[in-house]
Amino acid sequence: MAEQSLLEAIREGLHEEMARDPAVYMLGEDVALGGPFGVTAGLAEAFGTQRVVNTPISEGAVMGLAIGAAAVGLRPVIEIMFIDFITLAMDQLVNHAAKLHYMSGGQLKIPLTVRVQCGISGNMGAQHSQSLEAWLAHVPGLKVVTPSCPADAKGLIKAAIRDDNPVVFIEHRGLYWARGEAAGAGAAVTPIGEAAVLREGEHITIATFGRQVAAALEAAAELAPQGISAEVIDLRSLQPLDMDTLVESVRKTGRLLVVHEAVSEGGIGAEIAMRVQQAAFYDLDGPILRLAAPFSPIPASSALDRFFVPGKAEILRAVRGAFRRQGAGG
Amino acid sequence: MAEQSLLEAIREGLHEEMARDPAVYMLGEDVALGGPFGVTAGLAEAFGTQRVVNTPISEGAVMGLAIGAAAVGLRPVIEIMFIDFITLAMDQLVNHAAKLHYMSGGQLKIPLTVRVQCGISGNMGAQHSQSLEAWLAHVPGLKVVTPSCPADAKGLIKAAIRDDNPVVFIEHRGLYWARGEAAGAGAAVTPIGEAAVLREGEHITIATFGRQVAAALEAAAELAPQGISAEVIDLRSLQPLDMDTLVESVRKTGRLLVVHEAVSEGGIGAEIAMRVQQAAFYDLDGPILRLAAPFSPIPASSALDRFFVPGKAEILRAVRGAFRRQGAGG
Amino acid sequence: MPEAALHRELLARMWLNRAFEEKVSELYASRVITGLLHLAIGQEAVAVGACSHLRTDDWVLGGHRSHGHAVAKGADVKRLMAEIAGRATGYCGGKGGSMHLVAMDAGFVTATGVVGGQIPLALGAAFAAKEGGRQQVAVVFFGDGAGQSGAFHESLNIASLWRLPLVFVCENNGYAEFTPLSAHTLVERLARHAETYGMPAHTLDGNDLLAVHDAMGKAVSQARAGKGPVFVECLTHRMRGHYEGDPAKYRELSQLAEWKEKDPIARFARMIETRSGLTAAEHGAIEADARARIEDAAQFAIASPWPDADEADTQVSAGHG
Amino acid sequence: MPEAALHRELLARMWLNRAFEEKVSELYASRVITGLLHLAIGQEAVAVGACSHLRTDDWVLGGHRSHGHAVAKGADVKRLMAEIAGRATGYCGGKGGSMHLVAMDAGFVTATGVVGGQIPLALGAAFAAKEGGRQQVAVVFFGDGAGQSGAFHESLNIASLWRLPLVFVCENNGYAEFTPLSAHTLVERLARHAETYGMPAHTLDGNDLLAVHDAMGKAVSQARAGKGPVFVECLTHRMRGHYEGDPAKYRELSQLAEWKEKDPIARFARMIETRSGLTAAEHGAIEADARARIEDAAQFAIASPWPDADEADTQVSAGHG
Ligand SMILES: Cc1ncc(C[n+]2csc(CCOP(=O)(O)OP(=O)(O)O)c2C)c(N)n1
Ligand SMILES: Cc1ncc(C[n+]2csc(CCOP(=O)(O)OP(=O)(O)O)c2C)c(N)n1
Ligand SMILES: [Mg+2]
Ligand SMILES: [Mg+2]
Repeated sequence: MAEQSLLEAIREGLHEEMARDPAVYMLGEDVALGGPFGVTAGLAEAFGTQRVVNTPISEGAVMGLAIGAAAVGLRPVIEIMFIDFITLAMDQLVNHAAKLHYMSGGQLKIPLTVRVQCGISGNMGAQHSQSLEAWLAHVPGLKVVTPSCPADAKGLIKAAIRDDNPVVFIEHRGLYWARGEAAGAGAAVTPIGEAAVLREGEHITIATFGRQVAAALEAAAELAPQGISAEVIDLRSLQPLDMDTLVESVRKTGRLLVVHEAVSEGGIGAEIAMRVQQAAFYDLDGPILRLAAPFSPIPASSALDRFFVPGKAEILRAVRGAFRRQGAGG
Repeated sequence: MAEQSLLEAIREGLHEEMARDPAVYMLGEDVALGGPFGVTAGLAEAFGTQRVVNTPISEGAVMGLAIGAAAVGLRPVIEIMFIDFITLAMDQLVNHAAKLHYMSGGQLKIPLTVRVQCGISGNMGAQHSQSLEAWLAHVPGLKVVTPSCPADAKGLIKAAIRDDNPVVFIEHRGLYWARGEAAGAGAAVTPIGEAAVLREGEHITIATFGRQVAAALEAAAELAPQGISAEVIDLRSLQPLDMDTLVESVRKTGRLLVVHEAVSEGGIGAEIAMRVQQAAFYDLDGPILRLAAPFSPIPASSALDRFFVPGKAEILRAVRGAFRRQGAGG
Repeated sequence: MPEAALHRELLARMWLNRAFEEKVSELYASRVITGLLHLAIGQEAVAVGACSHLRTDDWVLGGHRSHGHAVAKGADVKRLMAEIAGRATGYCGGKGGSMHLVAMDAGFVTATGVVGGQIPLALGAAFAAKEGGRQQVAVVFFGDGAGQSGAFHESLNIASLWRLPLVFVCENNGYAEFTPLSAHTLVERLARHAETYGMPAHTLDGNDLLAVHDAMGKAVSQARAGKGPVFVECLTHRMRGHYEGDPAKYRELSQLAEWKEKDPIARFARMIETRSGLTAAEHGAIEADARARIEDAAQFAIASPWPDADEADTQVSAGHG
Repeated sequence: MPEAALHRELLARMWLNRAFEEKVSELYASRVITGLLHLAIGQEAVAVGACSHLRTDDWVLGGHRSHGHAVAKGADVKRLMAEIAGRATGYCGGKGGSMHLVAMDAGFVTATGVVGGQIPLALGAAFAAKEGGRQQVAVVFFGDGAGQSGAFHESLNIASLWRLPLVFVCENNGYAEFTPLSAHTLVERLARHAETYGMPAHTLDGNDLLAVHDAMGKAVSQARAGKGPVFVECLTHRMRGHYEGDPAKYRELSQLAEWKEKDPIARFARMIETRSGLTAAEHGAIEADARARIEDAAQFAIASPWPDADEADTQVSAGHG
């Protein structure tokens, strides 16, 4: 099995799409130099700085530019270096990219990909560590995807670029160098809107995405010999959510734990709880549980920020707690 | 009983706080001329244009200015004319206002009030009608309140201004001219974080806020003679949520319908569902229900936008549906 | 086109704009049209003068006060009127409305209700035009109030840096809502910002149709020739309130009277009476023709069906392309 | 202060900054300090020259590269070092870190990791200072990369319009991350934007401490006197990569060598050898003293406890005040 890092997989996907379609352009701060993490390294050499374009530090205008270009026929991929800075482009993304197809009665299409990097890693503090996917998933007209492994990274970036709608492609910085099976040259597109059941189980469903997928799989492996069989779902697509897969799983297991690195209140977990309990109320054996970062800004200190990253230990605790609680309260 | 409109109540609250504390300043587009709806009319005459300050159309910088001024001792009240335009100030609001107290280890306080107007009214279309409170409630360090009646409007704006944290005070445009009992001169502050039980009931809890409160009360009145006793809760504070009141109510009624004008997915209703089912799972007689705007941008046409405003009829349908479903499925 | 014919054509276009806006106002007063409407009566010379050099496949973008830009770009006035009236036959099926007009068949890419928001979008149209290599240009209309927005400044920089084929048309009507430009900036001429970037920039009398026409002719050729962006600031005046219903108490009546004198249509007509021999009868016919076309558009809109309830939340996402 | 003493004092302050940054770098290399660190080695003359005119109750704000601004404003180097090292004894209890320093006891209001974000915040400090009526001023530091952000432009406008007591200090080091200024704008001197607003604006050699000192002296007096904002653009150079760990391959080695020549500390020392009779021994003592103070700060930080786990999510909201 050929291996690659998630970062390499994204780069490969970008490369293939640029080669495939001359309407694909890259825009972002220092993208022609690879960007701070090297994701776009080599693209300018391959496709020229006409198509791989360094931009000034003007997130709002560059986002607008990409949207306007998409409206008249290009398929731009814009990089916002940290999701924290998407705050500077929210007007363009939310009031324009997401709404122009609708407001124009279908006259305009906005085939735009927004690559953006998120998460806690490297003790960067409150303004370089957020996970803001729930905002974006609350915006009709946007799609939101996030990969947990190289193969999905490549498949989803290709799907995002080929989609005729604005798609926000979220990359977790802590996963860039995580290795996994390579998708391979010209690999298939991963359809947007489909979750992946990575491990089947009987007693509880763990739904998560991004960096927490690995933690969930590890936890599930550790729980199995103890008689708790956990099903692990990688959501992959946060807007739209694959409710069919989720609900089917919870119907079977009767329990759900949602895990994310975004702060607890108002995260993706909340929406999942609303819809799963609506669809599978009578199949639930206990409350839907949420494991997430504390509702707080993220501290810079390495002594503190780790409490904001749900990992294997926290998942184990939450799952075990669920079964204990059942004994007591249920 | 003296009556006043919600708009007048806000104005009275602003007036009293400006009179009470010379550190209170108003900033916003045309605020010294009353703004487009007249909320701040008369304040410049009373307190001077030194303290009631018209600003350029620079939402981002004006938000930053207000935050910086708050950090060194003023208590600014900034008006963002439509919540749709808060997208232009999200960096300052989220990365700075909400985090500076925390990031400074408590050295800074940000006693900032952000007045912002929202909702569907007047067929203004997709960029002047949104309800984006769920974004703000997802941000640790921000408080979010919204009144449904004049007395709360005055009480909450005063509470917001006196609070040492950034508070977003959301005004529903469709309620500006709604009349109700006046709070009266110098009336009490309405504490942030406390919901109001406006009608007691036994069979279902309807939790809502802003414009949908009146619809919920009307629906409850219509349901009562039909043997369905609905408890109506006006959340008032969306961050923090008054979970005690909500959970206590649901423990009693066994059912919950959340109603909001924001689009369905990822709205406040989702967070409420997550937390109520966690706290009162074994008391629930049926799934928590959500009534909200369709997950779509808001159309301009008067023939379409009304389908985006949950009203009495929709609430009646949802409540009746809940009890029908119980008969069938539960 | 010989000059005399051109003059008559331009006059006709201004009348079409004026008639359109006056009809919108009338239909608003009678509640046939609802919503938040910003009319550009008094500013017609800018829209008409600017668009007179554009091909159908050139891109135009506008803002909250952009009915006239769409009309001048050649959009179908029936479908525009129907859109503003919220009807199913409107360009956007009633979903867009007054502030969000789109008429792609005429190259009117979009208007936006967010002050300044159209400027970055226009960079994108210009970027695509440049890459397309077919000598297309983009033109963006915005007001003086937008000149204090970050979007405006970030866009001037990028347009100049990348030599985009974009013409910035600032309609400086001296007011943002209820406050004069002097309350918003010390910079009296927004063109000065463009100069800082080395961009050719002109400030001119925007109520003088030929002045706009001439300046835009040069600007569009420069952009079309790949020589980069141009900034054209048109000093003008809206003869109505900020929005329909605004009593505009903040303006001095004398000021309004003075500007009525400068009404771009009457002024242009006076000028071409001598220069191109326009007769009163001809002028009357031109106006009447415009009003008739607009009356048709109004009747079309009024007779059009409302959008179906189940259209309310369709077209949120595009299907696969 | 007599000139000779002033010169020695300024030299000492530059050394304190240099020693601080070099120590941070050392502790980063040994993994005592982690995080995203942007050092200002080579830019000390700006921080020191600018802050030398400030009272403790004047406000300073900075960005991602602002250790030196806090040091120069007189913040306690121990608590700064501890903060950067993530310790409980740091100014922010470890919650802020390198990019979000706050030292209110010294009037250092805040740094921010969002490029350009500090500029609007500084408007607010200046607004409050003006209203307070105690002749306070605000000073904001930012880079050339921030000069293309909307926040920067919106802020220039407001500061000039409202005559805020604010000094804009642009540290133009010619690079934003890995790309030169020429890739970001055609405007070589950011001070030109300030001129458009009628703001007094100067571009000077930011590695010449006395040039900065003099210009800032005038700028601060003007602001303090209520005459409005001033813009001071300091051309300088960072002698390190964009962040610690950046190999800075994008820069030509010759360029770096040339700037080493211009090292603001060595240069100032050479100058005051003649002008104020600084001896090699004195200079050595000044440097040694700075290094000793910083070594103390480092030891303090290293010996300090880590913040308690239960501090992680406290101070999200302020209690009632
Ligand atoms: C970002 C934003 N802020 C505020 C508003 C409210 N608003 C609508 S029009 C307007 C004034 C615009 O002035 P100008 O750009 O000069 O255009 P004009 O109305 O004069 O044509 C304002 C403040 C808005 N639509 N968008
Ligand atoms: C809004 C925003 N966009 C991007 C970044 C990433 N970033 C950090 S520093 C930097 C370059 C800043 O350049 P400049 O303002 O010249 O400051 P310098 O690093 O040269 O001191 C960038 C792009 C950021 N922190 N904030
Ligand atoms: Mg105007
Ligand atoms: Mg720089």
